Formats: sequence, C-alpha cells, structure tokens
Amino acid sequence: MTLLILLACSPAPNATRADPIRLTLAGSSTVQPVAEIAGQAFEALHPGAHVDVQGGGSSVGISSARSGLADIGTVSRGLKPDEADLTATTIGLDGIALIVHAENPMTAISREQVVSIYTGAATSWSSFGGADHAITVVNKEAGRSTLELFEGFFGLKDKILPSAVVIGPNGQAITIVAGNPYAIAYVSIGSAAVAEEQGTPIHRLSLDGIAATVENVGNASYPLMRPLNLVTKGAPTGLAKAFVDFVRSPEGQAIVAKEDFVPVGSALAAR
Amino acid sequence: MTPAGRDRLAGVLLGVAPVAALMLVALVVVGVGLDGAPEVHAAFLTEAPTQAGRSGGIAPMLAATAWVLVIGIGTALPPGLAAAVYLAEFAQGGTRMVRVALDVLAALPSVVYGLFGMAFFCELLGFGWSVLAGGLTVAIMILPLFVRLCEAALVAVPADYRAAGAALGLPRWRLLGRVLLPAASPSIAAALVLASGRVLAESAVFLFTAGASTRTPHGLLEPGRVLAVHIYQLAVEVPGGGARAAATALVLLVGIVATTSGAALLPQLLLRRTAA
Amino acid sequence: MSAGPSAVELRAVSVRYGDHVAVDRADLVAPAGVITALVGPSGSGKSSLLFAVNRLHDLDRSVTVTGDLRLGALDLAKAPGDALRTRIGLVFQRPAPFPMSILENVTFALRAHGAPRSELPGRAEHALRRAALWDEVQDRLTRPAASLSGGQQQRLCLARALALEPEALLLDEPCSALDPRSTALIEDTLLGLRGSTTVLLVTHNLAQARRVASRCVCLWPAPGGGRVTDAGPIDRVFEAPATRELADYFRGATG
Amino acid sequence: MRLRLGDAHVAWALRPFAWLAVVLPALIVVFIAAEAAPVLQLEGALAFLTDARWAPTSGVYGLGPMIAGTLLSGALALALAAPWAIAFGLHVNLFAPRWLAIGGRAAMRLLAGVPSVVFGLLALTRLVPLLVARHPPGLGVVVSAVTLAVMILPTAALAVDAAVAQVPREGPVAVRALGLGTWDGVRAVILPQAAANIRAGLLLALGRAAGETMAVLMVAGNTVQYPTGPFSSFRTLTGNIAVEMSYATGLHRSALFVSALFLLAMVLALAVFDGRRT
Repeated sequence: MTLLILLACSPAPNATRADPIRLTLAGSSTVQPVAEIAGQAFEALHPGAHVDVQGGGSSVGISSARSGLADIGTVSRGLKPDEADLTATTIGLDGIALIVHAENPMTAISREQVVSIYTGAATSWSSFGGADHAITVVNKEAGRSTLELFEGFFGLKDKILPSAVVIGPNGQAITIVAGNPYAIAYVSIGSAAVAEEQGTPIHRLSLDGIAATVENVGNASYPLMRPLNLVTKGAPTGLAKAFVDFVRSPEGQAIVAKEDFVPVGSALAAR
Repeated sequence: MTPAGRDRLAGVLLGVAPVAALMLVALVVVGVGLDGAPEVHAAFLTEAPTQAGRSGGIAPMLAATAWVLVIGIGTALPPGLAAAVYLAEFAQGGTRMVRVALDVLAALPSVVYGLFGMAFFCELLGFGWSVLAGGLTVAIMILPLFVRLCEAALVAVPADYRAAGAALGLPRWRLLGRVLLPAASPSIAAALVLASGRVLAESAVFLFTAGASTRTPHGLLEPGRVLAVHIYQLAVEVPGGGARAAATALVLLVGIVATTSGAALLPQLLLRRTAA
Repeated sequence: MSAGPSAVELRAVSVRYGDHVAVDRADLVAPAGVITALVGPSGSGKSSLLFAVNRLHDLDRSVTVTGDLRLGALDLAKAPGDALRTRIGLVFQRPAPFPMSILENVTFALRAHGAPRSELPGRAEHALRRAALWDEVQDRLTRPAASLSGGQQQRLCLARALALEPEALLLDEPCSALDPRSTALIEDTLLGLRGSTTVLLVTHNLAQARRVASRCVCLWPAPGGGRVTDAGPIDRVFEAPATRELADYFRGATG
Repeated sequence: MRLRLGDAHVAWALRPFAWLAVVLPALIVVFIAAEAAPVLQLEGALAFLTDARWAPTSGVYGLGPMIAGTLLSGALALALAAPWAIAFGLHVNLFAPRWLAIGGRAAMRLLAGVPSVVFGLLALTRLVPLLVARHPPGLGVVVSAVTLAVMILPTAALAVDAAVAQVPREGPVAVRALGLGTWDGVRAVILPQAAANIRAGLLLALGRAAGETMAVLMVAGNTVQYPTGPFSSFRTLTGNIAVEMSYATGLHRSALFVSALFLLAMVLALAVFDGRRT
C-alpha cells in the first residue's frame, strides 16, 4: 500500500519516454499465438508501435473490447445476438476435427457414428471394428464456441452424455487422447496438424468421407469450421484499422496459414 | 520396546517424509528436464520469445516475474506483519472472527482473484493490464495466508517473555523488535517462503491482471507475462509448445530455489536475531 | 528514579479467575524498607495475591482484582500499569531471561524507559553487583543470557529488576529451583535491600523466611478463597501462630 | 525524553492494518456476490442444489455433484498430505541428519513454488497413461487427490516444520532427563505445544486444496457427476470456475460466481467448526 501512495504522486511513467503508440488485443487463447506473431511482424513495419496481446478467453475479448480495456477483442466464433454493438472482422477460419489415438484402427467416421458415440448409444469400440473396450468420450466445457459449433452441427444440444470427460484447451484434449488409446475428442484442425507433425500419437478422422485438412476447410468441402474474428467497438479506426488490414493482407494471411488456420481469402471466395 | 528402540523406529518411519519430498523434487526435475533441458541455453535467458514462444528466449518473462514478486511481497509484507502483530499482541477480542475471515479468504480460487484484479485494478483504477495490477492483486491473495501464519507464529511465542517484559513495566510494543519477533522468526520465515512460492506458482491471477504480452515491462504500468503464465500458454494453448514449456519450467525451478531460500533468510537478517 | 522505599498496603483484596475465588478479602501490610514473607500451603493464593500488587493480572482478562491496593500514597488501581511496574519489581519462580546478551538483559528495560546511553554500563554493573552476579559475568557480558546456569539466570532476572531501582520488590518463590549456593547469594542480596527497598517474598521455604524476613503474613486455603489467618513479626507468628493448622504447618516444616 | 508511547497508541496505529488484511480480500467477496447476483435473483440459491444437471447455457445449474467433488478431493488430499507434513516437520527438526534436514526443507521450498500447471501436466502425461488400461479414463478422484496432495504438501509441511521448530527446548529436554526418548518427547510435549500452529497450517493447506484450479482441472476429468469410485471422473467447484470462466458470458458467467459463493460458504463452515474446537 505504501507503493500505491508512492505511485499516486509520481507522474504517469509512460508519459515521459518517447511515447510508443500502444495497441492492446485480448481474448481467445486459440487466436493468441497468431495475434502475437502478427503483432511482432506489424511492429517491424510500424516502428514505435507496441502491440500487446493478452489472453483470458473469448468472453474477456468481448468484455475488454466493450470496456475499452483492449483496442481489439479476439474471439474464435461469430458474434452472438447480444453482441451486435461490436463489429467483427474475420481474419481466418479454423476447422474442427475428430481425433483418436494413433493405434485406433478407425480412420473415418460418419455423422451418425459421431452422434451414437457422443450420446452414449455406442459405448465400446467393438461396434466400430475395434477392440471391445469402453470409449472415453472427451467433450468441451459449456460456453466454448467449439462445443456450440459441434453441438449445432451434429444436433447434440443437451444430448451429449453427461459422463463424458470435459477439457477445454485443444492442447490438453490432444494430450489426453495421446495418452489413452480408447479416447475420442474434437479439436481445432490446426492444433491437431501441428501435434501430428511433432509425432504426437494421434490421428484425425475424416468426416463423411472428407479428410479433416486445412485444404478441405479452405475449399469449403470440410463442413465443420468457425471464424476467427477481431472485434472492435464500431468499425476499426487508426492503429487498430492498420493492424486489422495488415492481418488480412497477404503477409498477415501467410502468418495465419503458417499456424495451420485457413486464410480468409480462399474460403469466402469459394463459399 | 526401549525408548531408544522407539526413537530408531520413529526415525525410520518419519524419515520417509523428507526422503519422499526429495524424490518428488527429483521426479519433477526429471519430468521437466527430459523435455526442457535441451532447450535451455544462454540465449534462452536473454532473448525475447518469437513464434508465440516456440522459439527465442524468456527474458521478458524473467523481468515480469521479478516485477510482480517485488510488488507482491513488497506490498503484502508490511501490512501483513502489522496486522499479525495487532491480532496476536494487541487485539482486545473478536480476533476469532478475523481469523475465520482470513482462513476463508485464503481458500478462494486464484481465478476469482484474477477476475477481481482485472475489474478493480485494471479497469476501475485504470492501471490496465500491468505488472502493478498483477503485483497488487497477488498481494491481496497472499495477505490472508501471510497474516494467518505470522499471527500463529507470534501466539506460539512463550508467555514468559511477555510476563517478564510487563513485570519490568515495559509496554508490549517494546518487546516486539528484540524479543517477540526474533522468537517467532522461524515461522515468519516459513510464511514468507510460502508467500513468495505462491507468487511464483500463480498463473491464473496474472493471466487476467499482469497480462500475457511478451514484451519486457519497463514500468509499473506496462503489461508482462510471468513465467507461470508462459508455461501455461506453451503447455496448454500453443500447439507444439511443450518442449519450451518444460524449458521455462526448468528455469523457474532454479528461480524458486533462489527466491525461497532468500525469503527464508530474510527474517533472520531483518531481525538481527541474537542467540536464542 | 525513586525517593525511597514505600510500604505496600492491601485492604480487603480479592482475586477471582472467572468465578473461582483465589484470594478472599486479604489484608496485607509490607512496611517500607522491610522484608515481609508471604507463606502458606500451595493453593492458598500466594502468587495470585502477589501478582495483584504489580497488576500483572492486567495481562489476563479473565482475572478480576477488587479491594484497595496502595504503594505508599499511590493508589495502585488507578496508576498507569507500566509506570507502576517500574516502581514495583517482580522476580518469577522460573527464570525468564530475554533472548539477548547478559548485559542487554539488564539494560534493555533501562534503555526503553529512557535512561541515557551513557549511564547504562554503570547502572548495569551496579545492579549486577547487588545481585551478586557481577564477578561471574563481568568478562562475558556480551555472551547470550541462555548460556548462564539456572541460578545465574535467576540472579540476572533479579539484577534486571533492581536496575530500575524499584521502591518495592516482589519475589515469587525465587529459589525453589536453585542450588543452595545460588539461594544463599539471593538471600544475601535481599538482606542487602533492607532499608532501601520494600520486599514481599512468597516462599515455601520456611527456614528461608525465618532467615530473611522480619514480618510474616500467612494465607490459608478455604472454599471461598485463600484468607489471611495471621500476620505480624515473624518470630511471634512462627512461635505462637493464630490457628492450629498454622501450628501443625510450621511444626511439620520445621519439626 | 523518549516518546512515552503506550501500547494504546501502538494498537491504534496497527488496527487499520488488521482491518486492511480483512477488508481488502473481503472486497473480493463483494465482487463475487455482485457478479453472482443476476442468476441468483432469477433462479434463487436453492436451484443450485436441487437442479439435477449442470447445463448453464440452457439455464440448468445443478452444483450438487461439484460440492461433493470438492469435499471428497479436499478430504482425500488432506488425508494424504497431513501425515506426510507432520512426519516431515517432526523428522527434519528432531531425527534427521543435517544433510536431510537442509535437503528436505530446500525440497519443500522448491515444491512450494512449482506452478500447478507443471504438476497437472506431469500427472496428465506420466501418471494418467499408467492407469488408462485398467481404469479408463485414468483421470478422476485418485489422480486428482494425489496431485492435490502434492500441491498442498509444502504449505502444510513448512507450517508444521516451523511450529515444531518453535517449541521451546526445555520440554523435550525435560522428557529426556526422565530417561525417555525423543519420540516420547514428541508425544508428551512437542505435539501438544505445536498443535495450534500445526492446525493453522493444515487448515491453510486445506484452503489451498479447495482453491486449487489448474492442476485439478487437468486430471479430474471434469465430468459433472457424483464421484462413485476411485477412478470416476468428477468436477470440483473450483474446477468448474476455472474450466468455464474464460468462455462464459451472461447468466452462465454469474452462475460460476455462485459456485465461488458456495465454495466460500463451505470453507467458512469448516473454519467456524474448526475454530470452535480450539
């Protein structure tokens, strides 16, 4: 508290140094890596600009964009009806893939099979040509945009079996599947692709015959995907607009692609 | 069973505890070291991270952690010790209610402190995401723990000293500096160690208050990503970040030994303990 | 600090721990500069009465003290607690030296009460000499007090109390844990205080009482709390005690 | 003349800090209550106990399973950590050779600073796979209790260590003087005298267990159900907050704050009950 008093009487520190123009982003942890890398690239082009990327999840993205704590909120979903006061600019797309352990013989899954597993109708891998062993169903927690997209697409609203294991971040879901030959989960295609490249013992299942790859999301043949949005109060202006435009520019979209997300240009054109 | 026999048996059985603690540390160091050790080299400690932490170093994280540790302990220690002294030595009654309040508050999930810090320090007081907001929030979080342990330490000081002091017509506060605090200093040191350990171990609080930006904070109002948050981001959010998370954790382990050992010695140095 | 010794006078003093009455309306006079022994079997409330004099019971809220307590003209109930305790010293049954050096144990209270730094060594030496400890510690004053023997520690506590030059000195069975030599040294010190300090000595050691005290007050346990059953010149009290129980008690002890 | 400062002045000067130590954290309880108010006004506190399931995005807020989960994991963690902590405190003070006393304390200090995400990850990647074969999904009560016990061990162990260190030596020495051993001294003198501090340390450790977020979140499985067996996946009140808070909005978010209120109430009951016994 003594420190607080000291601070109160000292002039605001950042007013004295050559004042960097500061741009603050906050929100979805999925978008955070892309935002950070894009931020560093943006700073190279705009000396004197400081891009700070905070985390905390989509709801922090929305609330801090509204309160002005952040100049740009990042969310890994479309805006909800009650968020009409904000403007969303899509910078990329992220597919959702079902993943199983590398040793799991299954390589493809149909929409009906997903429903039977996630409602608990089918409880053993034997009904899918695997060993007679209980399926460990991994679900996401309420509020996650991936869950809403997943439930919406497969018509599983309030129908997913209550005994499913619940884990939020993609990284952890992948770790659980990598450690459990009898588990099935759904995660972002990008994170699954990187994990497979690094030798993590998992593999993605094709959905209704369509391989869960970044390309198929790009050409809109893979149905299950969500937008990655930069959210601002009203249309983006000034430094925020410069950053949004940068991310949508070819150099920005290259960063999006490198993180195994789907660049905006191609999908929208094809849609 | 002779007394000496009982002692030998007790020595062996009880001995399992510290030995198990050492093995546990070995497990953690090996578990973290296997993936992390190859990544740690000089540049790792001096450069800033790139590619969302998958490459580059963790220098900004070291700075951010130092900031929040100094601010956190610095702002919690004085009022904490003062409160503990008041409760143990001067309070007339009603200390049980305060003690219960402190126990309850010490049990609050850190994510709740994080959200409170964001709403109170970042937004209301306008500090924004900053090491100051992080430090002050964690100070509030460790205050109950610190006060509770220091108070228990003072209460356990033998009453003979207080009676002897009173018999010499000395007011209680005269005994603090040279008699009561030195006698309680082992537990005060433990409280300081736990408080600083808690600051280093915390991720949820700082995610919402000090922020996650990967730039080195140069001022109180600048955001910074502490080591624990960096480990969380890499391990859980950033695809392919596992090895770098382990490397960061390895560096943090070294930092913990240094900080907590320093914290353990602080009371002795401050209180110039004369021979017990 | 003080002009000269003052008498300690208690009128109808009762000490209660919650609802348990330890001492019931006791009268006691410890004449100025005289050594008065307070004797009686354990449980008669001797220590409770002693601690009422220098208001040490203030430390424990569950204790209530009633009656009239005076040090000379000073009403002990109204005087500020700390101040009156500089004028009434107390030595406990169990030595309780501070966790400091031998010298600091004596000077700590002096310094805290405002004695100028320059006077401290002299006054400390004077107090240690009066407690017959100076010769044994003069060359290791900076050693920790805990390094002293039990008898030496008790004499250190005595020196610590005498350093404030109190008008009255209370002792709660000071020698019960000491060797004969230390006991003799403490008794010589007390005898040396006659004329300069009023001494009130609680003791089980009736022989010690005869040797040291010139007056004696007897407390006897009763259901309603310890009562004073006899008081007067020590020889008269020992030879012709007021009650038969006292006679048996004295004969048992000295018979 | 030295300033005649009496205890009353010093007490007056220190009292605000005591209130600060309570009011500041209490501000947080106000914050929680404010955030929890919307859904409480709508649903009433009872719904949180009577609702069968937890589906916050569709207005169903059953906290029952999580309350059971918190109690079970806290109790199990303390049951594992308490004996370990007490044995540690006694051994490093009374029985251990010098190297083990120093090494043991350094180990505990190190463990006190390890972030819970590290413990969570180690458990998830090293411990869970071992259990998966026989007890799918490997996550659940046992793994969480073990991880939690390791998390709260330093708090308890260092507090017990300090409590034992502070017991004056005369007592145990007196017991040895009767020809008895160190262990007899422990039973007769040290444990009784150190009991208050040990209980304070264990209560803080239990509080830490209730408040632990990251580690339990990763290994509990987070299924909203009453834990039936040692390997059933379950969710604690704290896990509920940590796992959903980042993406919760509106009534769902305020329902998470209601879980925080329930957690507070549980710990309050524990602290009050424990308080009465001292």
